Formats: sequence, structure tokens, C-alpha cells
Amino acid sequence: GEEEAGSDTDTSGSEDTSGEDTGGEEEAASGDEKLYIPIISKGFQHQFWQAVKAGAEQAAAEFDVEITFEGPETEAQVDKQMEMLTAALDKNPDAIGFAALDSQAATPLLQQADGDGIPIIAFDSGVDSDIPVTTAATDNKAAAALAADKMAELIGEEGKVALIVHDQTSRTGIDRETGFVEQIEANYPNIEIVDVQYGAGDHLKSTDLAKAILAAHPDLKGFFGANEGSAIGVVNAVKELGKDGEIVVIGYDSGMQQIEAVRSGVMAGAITQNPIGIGYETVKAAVDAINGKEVPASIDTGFMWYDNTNIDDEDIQAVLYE
Amino acid sequence: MSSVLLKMEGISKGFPGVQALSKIQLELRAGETLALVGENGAGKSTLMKVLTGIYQRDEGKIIYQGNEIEVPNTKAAQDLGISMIHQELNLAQDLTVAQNIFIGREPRKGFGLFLDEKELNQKAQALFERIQVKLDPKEYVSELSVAKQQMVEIAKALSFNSKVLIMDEPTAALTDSEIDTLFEIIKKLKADGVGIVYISHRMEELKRITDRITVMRDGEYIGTVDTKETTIDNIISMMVGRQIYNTTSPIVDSGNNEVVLDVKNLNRGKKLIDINFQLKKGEILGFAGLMGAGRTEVARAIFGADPIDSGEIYINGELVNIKSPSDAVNHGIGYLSEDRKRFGLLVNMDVKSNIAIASMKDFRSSTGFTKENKVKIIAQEMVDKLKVKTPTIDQEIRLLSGGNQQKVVIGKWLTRDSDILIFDEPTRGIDVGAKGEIYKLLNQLASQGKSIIMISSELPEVIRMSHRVIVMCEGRITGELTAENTSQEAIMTYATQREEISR
Amino acid sequence: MRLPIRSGALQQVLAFASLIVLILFFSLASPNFFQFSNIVGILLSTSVIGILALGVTFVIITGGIDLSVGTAMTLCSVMTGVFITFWGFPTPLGVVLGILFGAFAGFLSGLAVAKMKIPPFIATLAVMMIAKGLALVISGTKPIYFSDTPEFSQIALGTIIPGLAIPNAVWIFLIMAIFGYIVLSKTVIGRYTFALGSNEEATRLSGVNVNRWKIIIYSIAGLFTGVAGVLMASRLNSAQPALGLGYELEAIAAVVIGGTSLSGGKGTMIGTVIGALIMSVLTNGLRILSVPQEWQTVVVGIVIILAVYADILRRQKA
Amino acid sequence: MRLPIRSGALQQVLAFASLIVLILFFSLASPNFFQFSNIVGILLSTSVIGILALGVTFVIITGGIDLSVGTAMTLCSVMTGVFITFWGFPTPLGVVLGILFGAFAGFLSGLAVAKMKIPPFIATLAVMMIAKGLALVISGTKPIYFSDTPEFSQIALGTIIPGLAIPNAVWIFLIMAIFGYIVLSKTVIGRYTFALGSNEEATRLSGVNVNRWKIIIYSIAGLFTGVAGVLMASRLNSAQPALGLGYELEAIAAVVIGGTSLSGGKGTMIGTVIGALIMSVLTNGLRILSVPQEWQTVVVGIVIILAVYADILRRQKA
Ligand SMILES: Nc1ncnc2c1ncn2[C@@H]1O[C@H](COP(=O)(O)OP(=O)(O)OP(=O)(O)O)[C@@H](O)[C@H]1O
Ligand SMILES: Nc1ncnc2c1ncn2[C@@H]1O[C@H](COP(=O)(O)OP(=O)(O)OP(=O)(O)O)[C@@H](O)[C@H]1O
Ligand SMILES: [Mg+2]
Ligand SMILES: [Mg+2]
Repeated sequence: GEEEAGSDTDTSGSEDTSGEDTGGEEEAASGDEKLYIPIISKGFQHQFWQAVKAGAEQAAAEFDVEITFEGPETEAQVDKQMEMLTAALDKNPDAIGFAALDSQAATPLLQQADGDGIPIIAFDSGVDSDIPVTTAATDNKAAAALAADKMAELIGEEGKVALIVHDQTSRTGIDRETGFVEQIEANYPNIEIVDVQYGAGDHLKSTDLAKAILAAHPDLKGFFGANEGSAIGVVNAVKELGKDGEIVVIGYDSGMQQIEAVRSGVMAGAITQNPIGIGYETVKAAVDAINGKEVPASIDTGFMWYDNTNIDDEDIQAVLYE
Repeated sequence: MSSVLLKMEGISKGFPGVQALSKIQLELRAGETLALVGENGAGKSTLMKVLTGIYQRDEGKIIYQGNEIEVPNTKAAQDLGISMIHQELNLAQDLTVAQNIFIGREPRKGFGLFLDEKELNQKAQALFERIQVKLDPKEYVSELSVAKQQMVEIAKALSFNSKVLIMDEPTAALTDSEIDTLFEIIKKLKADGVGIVYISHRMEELKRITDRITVMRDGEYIGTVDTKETTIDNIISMMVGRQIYNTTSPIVDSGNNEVVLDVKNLNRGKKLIDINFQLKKGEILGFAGLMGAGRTEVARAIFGADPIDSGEIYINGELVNIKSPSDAVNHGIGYLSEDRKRFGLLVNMDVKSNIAIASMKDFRSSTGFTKENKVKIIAQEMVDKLKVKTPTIDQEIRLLSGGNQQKVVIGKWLTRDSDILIFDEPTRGIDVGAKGEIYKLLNQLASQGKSIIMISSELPEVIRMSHRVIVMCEGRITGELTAENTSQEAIMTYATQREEISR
Repeated sequence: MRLPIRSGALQQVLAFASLIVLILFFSLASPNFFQFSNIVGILLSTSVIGILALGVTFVIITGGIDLSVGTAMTLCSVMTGVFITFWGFPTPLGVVLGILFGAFAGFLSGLAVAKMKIPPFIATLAVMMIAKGLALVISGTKPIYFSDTPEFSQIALGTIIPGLAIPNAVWIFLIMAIFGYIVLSKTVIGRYTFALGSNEEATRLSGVNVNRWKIIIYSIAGLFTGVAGVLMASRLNSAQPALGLGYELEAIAAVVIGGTSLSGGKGTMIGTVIGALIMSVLTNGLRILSVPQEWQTVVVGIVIILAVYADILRRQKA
Repeated sequence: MRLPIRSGALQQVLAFASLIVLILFFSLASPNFFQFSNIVGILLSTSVIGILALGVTFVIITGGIDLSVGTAMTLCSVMTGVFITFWGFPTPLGVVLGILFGAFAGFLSGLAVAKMKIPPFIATLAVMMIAKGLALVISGTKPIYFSDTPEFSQIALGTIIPGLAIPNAVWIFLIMAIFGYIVLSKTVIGRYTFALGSNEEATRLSGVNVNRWKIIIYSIAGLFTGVAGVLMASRLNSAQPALGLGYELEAIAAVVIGGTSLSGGKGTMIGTVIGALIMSVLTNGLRILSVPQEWQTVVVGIVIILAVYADILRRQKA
């Protein structure tokens, strides 16, 4: 059914040249067809993005709009994301949800969308530009800083800690790494960060990575995994080496194995964002923008710390996904 | 005339496990043709490769035009005026004839930036006219038959205008008329003062065109004789150091035997037109014809190597459906290809695997394991029987000399024990002694009741060996001769009987 | 079906039919496909991979393979950023040096293959890793932006013909394709490329300095990588140091779909262009049809098999 | 240096020396390297890639290549999850079916290569994409957990010899290596593997049913992929559908570092094992030394070149 989204726009050829804002509105107003809002994310195959997608689909059903959801395979593929955005623009959408891998690189396309009167809703992380109508995002740096505080608390503010991060160059990877590292360096002089390695979010690679770090630093006290795959890697490594309980493991995001690790105590706790909320708010804001309603300049979807004391709380359960 | 052009002294060269050359000497004069003969694996090719910079000698001296020289690579040899026609074809299949000949010396235009293809083809054409060969400069080498490719090699070597020209079995793939052309060329070159080293296993050629003959055996220098003052028998005994098998074969009458293979109305495009013939039990059926007559095509079609458009094949009276070589082999047919490098050898496998490959069913236990011991025993038997010169049966076949490779491929089909054997140019590149062995073998096989198709471009061989001879021309069978009325003239008459009025 | 083409070269490129079929299919399936801006978008998205593929074509025809093009391209982007943004070189100089850096990387691969006799697969795999690491090291694992040189982004996205909304990247792709065609078909370099792939030993025995030419051919392939790197950086207005892994397979796939044989000796530049177009038409078309992303890869895989198989069938009949 | 080895086979594997040098170097550089648990960790981390590499060795010796092993492995993981978790099959049955599914995927690649005559690179590239997409489609882009079958994770991580803390995955790797060795060296399949790689046409003209054997060989390679998939799923106690891309290059690199020639006809299983170990010793050692990750790839690239070059030099001297 998704193909039909485009099929009412045969006339778009002429429209492209003639209309600016008016063209878009005319179409939105005149057509009986559903509004079409493509969501270009930073990824699609990882659990986190699937949760964002679920939230977006939930909103799409609620507001009766058509969405598509896609993203490149890795967060390095800035150019692939540009192509997805280009193709999305060619489908004459009513609005676009966009999580920029590199906002500077995306600027020309965003300007083009702006020129065509297509509202852009940024999500997941900010776009350095005033074009997006609003941004629905987590403050990853602050979230990672919270993880650092928890880590410090749990290891008694001294000792060695290490990090497995999913990506060395992506916004989320950088923010979580620097958020954690800066917080430790600024506030906990007795904690030493001995190693930061990058596992591409690949569970197996992250496991072997974490094991090597544990071999190199037998006296490690804490380990932070900066996304689901990295966190599970750390959990696996600790379990395989029989060090559960000896090392404070802190994770990020959720997923069944992480939830289980928190419950069983292998993982001390983790930070969760609200991916479903991100997806939902993005589509909601898009619909509001199309309909000319007021939208706030930014929507903080928030983050939370969970451990086995609060994991069954209602507000936590609402943002966890399996 | 006859000033010494080139002298090699005390040349030795060893490979792991093989001392290919020990203290060889050779002297070549300007304007002469020096034959270099010896059994397969005697070291002829190796000696010439040392001369042209492909191998580096372990010891010895090379004196060229009075100066001692080093030949670090082929380019150096070419610059010195020494070029070689290799025994194995060495052409870039995806380039055209002209492109192959002038590779490394392409005419340029536009400040040397661009190729001048026109000039290239013209130069090639001029060369072909000068040496009188019929080749199209623009044709891709991959489209050419082996014989034509050999002509390309020859033309390429001649294009260097070298002072020393080495020909390593240049006629192995040629038919008589082409050989005549080549010999004309050789005569002209001699007149120009070029020294030619001529390697061949065809004894009758030596008398025709060589001035002196140097004989090698087992990597050692035996002696050099004037061609006029010696006999072929003398040379052969120098080569082999023993008596060889007498080639007159008792032809057993097979005329009334039952038909084992009956080919009816075989057609394949324009290459094979209405091929009909029968092969009887215990018969050696010769196939003669000029280059490109379609003999190989017939063999490949029967063997299932190429698809056919129409036609029926009966084996022992039963219609069979042969779609692939494995069908053919299952029906008891074996095929020895004319191009052993491309179609015969598993180049980097050992001798024993090459012998066993067509008969793996016999070397396989019920659980799928190879019976390694049996492979070894049979391979060793075969190597002994065919007198293959190899250090062990574990030697990689690419390290054997050309003739010995051919023997191994024959051994493969003997191991398989097929009832119908198609031998396409079986003695190509094989020394006289071994040729005799192979003739003996063919006769033995026939008398054991095997049926043999022998395709050969050497008319004396066809005439001597065959019970019957089928002659082809341009994809058709133009004649059939019985042993009594076969003669070179009769074969040539049929071989040139072209179809003129078919449109 | 009658194609508006008479050239012998094009008819050899059997993949062409598959491309036409794909374009027809998508045009019928979605009105958004055969729109000027979408076609331009396809051409634009073909340009980088296409230029990489053109370079790889040389290497593959020699019978080699080049796995390094993806990350080497990234390294060239980064170096261009270093020259222009870090060191403040004038843009044209920075661009030229960025391209030459690609040739230099190719030169090193060529050296490893020709002189050290390392199989191309391994040599270029190693170069792939080294380039990937160096791109991160040199850039400090951060993108380098060309903020102070707005003209830089015009290299890819400006339009040289006023009024015709075709970005320069497309013209550059075209120019590189023609350049590749000329080098491959009209120069000695091209001749030796085929000769090496056909029969390296025979070429060597003909007195050709095989090693030298191999190095030259790899360097030329590297030149294409350099151009792709600059173009990529210009298009993103930044050098993204983590990009590029996996592009080598896309480029090689384009080359092979275009009829170049991985065993060497056979291939055409026009084939590579068509191969690259098939890949991007396919990706774009599926996106336009909003096929779910996980299905897209399945469909691309199947279409590649079918396209190549169709060619093989046609070739057999011919 | 005197090595404690007399076997002729091992001495042929020239890469062995590089492995020893690496191990010595890391042992001297860090006291944490040559620890029992770290060595076991290295072996464990070699097991999945190693088993993939063993399978690919067959295909490469035939002169082909298999790019699909990474994602096909993932698909096998997912299918194992489907069998055991979704459909509730008993674990042993699910495991066997998961492995057989790998053989089936190999069978399909083999069919495309042998019957459709699609070049292995393209055929397996397509299968790579198809497998990648299908893994996502079938799993619903979600991991499948083996929560109800705790015994499943014992396949990789249990220890069969009580008291000896060596996980089963290591033994499985060893068993697969021996199995691969036997098939390659002692059976008819192995003989045909070499024959196909040596000269396919000559093999065909020897009456060998080349197509059938090719399909069998690809299926066997697929069997290894299946085992790797099950092992991977067991180790992660879940089938992760997005994993696996890029593993094929690591596996192929291991094979080639181990001395198997990409042009076919030459290769050994022990070489592949050593090649895989070189890769994982290198990665592990560099991590133990806390070399920054961007430098790690650079170093791995350089070491690969040096290791292969050292072999080539030794081979020339021999
Ligand atoms: N590269 C090599 N490595 C090992 N042994 C070799 C190599 N080249 C040749 N030989 C061996 O050296 C010996 C001489 O071989 P050569 O090719 O020179 O013989 P030939 O006289 O040309 O024989 P033929 O008439 O069969 O061509 C043979 O035993 C051969 O097996
Ligand atoms: N590989 C090939 N590709 C294209 N044409 C070929 C090929 N091989 C042979 N031909 C052509 O097929 C025809 C029949 O050749 P074939 O090899 O069967 O002849 P033949 O009688 O066996 O002669 P000979 O083997 O002495 O060359 C000739 O026109 C030849 O040029
Ligand atoms: Mg010889
Ligand atoms: Mg013939």
C-alpha cells in the first residue's frame, strides 16, 4: 500500500517548478490521500532504531499518516544517508523526519527541502541548523555523564575503568564517550580510564574486545558499554571469564539480554533512552507542523537510569524494549 | 660464412631434484641451422631458456660475437638479437594477432601517448607478406587453432630480425604445407646470416634443413655431427644410447570385426557437416586432413565436450545420449586432447593425481576416501611402462618436460581402460624413442580389442599406423582409404577436396 | 525491442539490456522514478562508486583485484581536508594533491603486488586496513569540514552549465569514464593491461617490463580513487574518516556486472559505467517504491544474479 | 631457531614462523598475553572466523571465492533460532537443521556457480545480500533469544573436559579443522577440489562431472558456515540478525595468509588454521598492549603484508 503514497502526485513535475510553500499546502489540503512522512534515521537494523520505528509507526496509526523508515547500515555512511534523503525528497513528502549523521554534510539538502516548503523534524541528535522545525532527542552527553556518576558511586570513586563504544566517529558514539570520560576526569581524580575500544556494536567483536581488555587489566573495576551491542559484549566477556560480580558493568539502552543481566546482577544498571518516544514525538511533531500548529523548539525525550531496584517501575518499563 | 656466432661452454643448471644440464657445450655459426636433439627431458628447452634469460645458469660461459655476455632477462636477450619460439604457446589470448606480435614494441602516435593501431596492423600485414603466412592481423588469438597460434609465434620471433633464432619444436603443431612455408623462411634467414637453433623430434626434418646436429642425453652433451655425414640411425643411437623399437607394425586385420562406434549424421554449425563413420573393434582408424579440417571438432563432439546440433551416436549398436565428457567416459570413451596445456594437464598437481583423475571411481573406497596406496602403485606402473622421466610420481607435472607431460596424459587414459580411445595428435612433441613406444602401445591396445581413433597431422604416422584412414576437409568427410590404398598423395587429394557449390 | 544504439562496443555490453529493463520497470511502477530530478539524483549517486569502479576495472583486467579503493578513497578525502582546511592550501592545489595522493596509494599497492609479489587480494586488503586506520589517525577521528572554502563544495554540487540542473559530479563521472576509455583502449597502458591479464608470462617473455607497467596501472587506478575521494568530500562538504568500507565490493560488483572478467584479460569501461548504473538504479528504484529496507538487499541480490545470468545466456546463444 | 616440529606438512606452511614470531613478541611485550585464560580467549575468538575460513578454503582451492559466508552464517544463526525458539524443536534437532541450512545455502551458491555459470564472486556476492536481507526479514529485525533452552549456550561455552577450562567452541574448531583436513586430503572430494582449481577444463575432459562436484564442494563449505552460525548463536545465546557483514573478508584473509592461492589448485587446512590464528593473535595482542584502535588496523595491515612477504621470500629460497 505504500506505493500509493506517491501515485497521486503525477502532477508534481509542474509543481516542482511553480510552487513554493503554496504548492505543498495545496496538495496537503486538497488530497484525500494520507500525508506521507518519510523518516530517515541513522540506522535500521539495530534494536534501538527498531524501537524508534515502532514509536513512529504507533504515531502514524494514531494520526492516520503514511510513513517509511530507513537508515544506512552503519553510522559511518554519511553519503548513503544523503542518498536516502535525496530519494525521499523526490517522493514529494509532506514532511521529513531526519536523524543527521553529519548535519553539516546534510545542509544543502535541508536547504532544498526548506525551499520546497517541506518541514524537517530532527530526531535522535540535533541538527546544527535552524531549518528543522524541532528536535526530538536524547542528550547523550548528559546521559553518559549520569552513567559515569553511577559508575563512580558503585566502584567507590577509585580504580580502573574501561569503555567499549560502538563507534569512534558517529555523533552518538562520540557524545557517549566524551560524556562519560569528561565526567570522570572532571569529578573523580582517582578513577583511571585505562582503555576505550570500538566494537561496531557487533556483539561478538565486542565480547572478544572486552575479554582482551580484561586480560590486559586484570584489576579492572568497572566497565561501560555505550550501546546495546557493546554492553552485551561486556556482559558476555565478564561471564565467560567467570568474573560476574567482581566487575561493575554499566550498560546503555535495553534489549532482552541487558534487562536480564540487570535482573541477575551481572550488570549493575544501565541508561535507557526513550526510543519509542523519540519515534512517536517525531511523527507527531511532523503532523503538527504540516497542519500549521505550533511545535516546541525542542522536545527532550529524556533518559533514565535503571537497575534491579527500579526495573519493574512503570515509567521504566514504558521505555524499555526487548 | 660459418664464423662462430655464439658459443656456450660448460653450462650447468639444476632444479630441485633434477640436474637438467651438466656441462653442456654448444656452438652456433652464422648462417647455419643447428639441430638440437635429444629425448624428452634431455634438457634442450632448458638450455635455450638459459640462453634467452628465462633461467640463470649455475655455471658456464656464454660467448656471443666474441664477447662473454650475461643474459639477466628476456629483454636483454632480445636487445642482443637472440629470440626464441617457445615449445609451449606463449600468447596473450585476449589480444589480436598483431597486438601479440608487437607487444612491447607498439607503434605510437600523438607524441607517443597513443597507440597507432592502423600502423600496427599494417606492420603485421607486411610481416605476413614477407614470410608468406596467411594470418589476419586483427583476429583474436583465442579464436585461432593451435596451428595458427604456432604460426603467430613464429611470425613474432621473426619480427625481431634477430641474429640468433631459436625454434623449440616449431613444427609440432603444423601440417606439411605450413612446414614447407617455414622451411622456406629458414632458408632465407640463413642466407641473411642468421644462426638458427632448431629443436625437433621429427627426424626426417633434420636431413632437410639442418647443417649440423648437436645431441644431448640426460642433461649431458653427447656430440655434434655434420648432417650430411651422418645417418638418422646414428643420431638416434646417440640420442637414446640403446636400440629402439622397430616401428614396422604387424597390422592385424580388423575388417570383419563388429562395429563398436557408429556415428550418424553428426552436425555442428558450419564446423561439422554430416559426419558419418564407423569404428570397429580392434581397429586403428586414422583421421587425416589439413589444419582446421574439423578433426578435433569431430572428436570433441563425440566426446560430449561441445554440444552438437544433430546426429546420433551408437555404441555397440545402442543409441547413446552423450551430453558431457562424463557421459562419454561412462560409455567407455577416452579422449586425449591435442592441446595438453589447456585441456590435458592439471598443471600444479602431481604426476600420480594426473594419472588417476579420470579413474577416481576405481580409487575410491565406499566411504569416499581415496585409496592412496592403489593410486601410487598404478601411477608408478604407468610411469614405468611409459618410461616417463620424472624424479618421483609426486613431482608436479608442470615441472616435467613437454614430452613427458604428454606421456602422463596418455597414462591417464590407459589407467581408465576405455574401450574406445580417441587420440588427438598423440605424438606431438614426443621423441623418437617414445614415439616408437606409443606406436607399440597403440598396436597392443588394438590387438587387445580396444578401438582407436588416431588424429594426426603427420601423414607417415597416419599411414603407418592406421587400418583405415578417414580424410576430412572443411568440416566434411571427403574420403575413406583402406590400409592398402593409402598414400600421401591419395590423402592430399581428399584433404583438398573443397565444397565449392554449396550456395 | 529496438535500442537506439548502433555502436559495436555497446552491443558487446550485454548488461545494457538489463539496465533498460530495470529503468522501464521502475518507470512504470512509480511516476516519481522517471523524473528529471530523480534521474539526476541517480547519476549523482552513481558518480563516486562509478569512478571507483572505473579505476578498479584496470586492475581487474590485469587479473588482479583492488580491495583498498573504498578506504583509500576516504583517506584521499581526509588528505584533501588536511591540505585545504588544516594547512590552508588554495583549493585547486589541495584538490590536485588529494587526487595525486590517490595515485600514490595505488603506487604503493602496485609496488607490493609487482615487486614484493604479494597476491593482489592480500596486498590491497592490507592497504585497505592501513588506509582505514590512517584516515582515522590523520583526521583525529573527526570529520574535517571545508567551512572556510565554500567553493570546494561546488566541485561536486555546482552546475557548470547554467540553467541545466545537473551537478558537476555527474560531468566529472562522465569525463573520468571517457578518460578511462581512452587510456584503456588507445594507449600502451591499456594494451599492457589486457596483455597482463591475458598471459602475464607471455608478456614478460616478450620483453615487456611487467613490474613497471603493473605499478603504473595500479597508480592510474589510484588516480581514480583520488578523484572519487575529492568528489566524496566535496559532496559531503567534509572529509568523513570512517566512511568507505564496503564500497570496494560495490565497485567490484559494478565492474563484474558490466562484463569484465575477474580472471582478467577482458573488460570495457562502458560496461563498468552500465554496471554502476544498474546498481544505483536498482537501489534508487526500490527506495522510490518504498520497499522495506531488509527486502531491498534481497531484491538487489536476486536482480544481480538474474542480470548476470541473462548476459550469460545471451552470450551462449551468440 | 629450532622448531619442535618435524611434520612435512607443517614445514610447508610457511606462515607458521610468522605466528611464532608474533606470539613471542607479544609474550615479551606484555606479561598478560601468555596467560592460560588469554590464550584460551584467543582460541575462542578464532573459532567462528576459523571455521568459516576452513569452509572457504575448499571454495578458494577450486579457484572460486565465497563472499557469502559472513551473512550466510548469520542466516544460519537466525534459522537455528527459528527452529529452536520459534518452532520449539528439540535443541539437537534445531542445531542439526541449522547446520544443514548452511549446507543448503552453499548448495544454492554452488548451483548458481556450476549450473548457471555465474562467476563465484558475483554469485556469492548476491547470496551475501540475499542472506543478509533474509536474516533480517525472518527474524523480524530482532534478535532471537534462546532463553528457554539453557543447554544451547553450552554448545559453545560448556567445557567437555571437566577441570580443563577450555570451552567447547575451541574443540569444535579443532574437530572441524580435522574434518576439513580429512575431506581435503583423504577423500575424492578433496582430490576434485584441487583438480577443479588446477584446470577445470582438463578435469571436465577427464570425464569428471564437474558441475556435480562443484555443487558438492560448495555445499560442504556451507556446512562449515552452518556450524559457525550455530556456534555464534550459542556463544551470544541469541541469533543477532544484523551481524556478519565483513566476516567474509576476515575469513578469506585467513585462508590466503595460510598459503592458499586465490588462483586455485593450492592450499592446506593447517595453513588456514594458522592464518586464522595469526589474525586473532594480532588483534588480541594489540588490544592487550592497548594500542589505540585506529593504529591497530594500520598495524594489522602492515603485519599481513610482512607475514605474506616473509613467506614469499622463504619460498623463493627453498
Ligand atoms: N622449472 C623446472 N623445475 C624443475 N625441473 C625442471 C624445470 N624445467 C625443466 N625441468 C626438468 O629438467 C629436465 C629437462 O627439461 P627440458 O624441458 O629442458 O627437456 P627437453 O629436452 O626440452 O624435453 P622435451 O623434448 O620433452 O621438450 C626435465 O627432467 C624436466 O623435468
Ligand atoms: N578455440 C577455437 N575457437 C574458435 N575456432 C576454433 C577453435 N579451435 C578451432 N577452431 C576452428 O574450428 C575449425 C576446425 O578446427 P579443428 O581444430 O577441429 O581442426 P583440425 O582438423 O583438428 O585441425 P588442427 O587440429 O590440425 O588445427 C577451424 O576452422 C578452426 O580454425
Ligand atoms: Mg622441450
Ligand atoms: Mg586438431
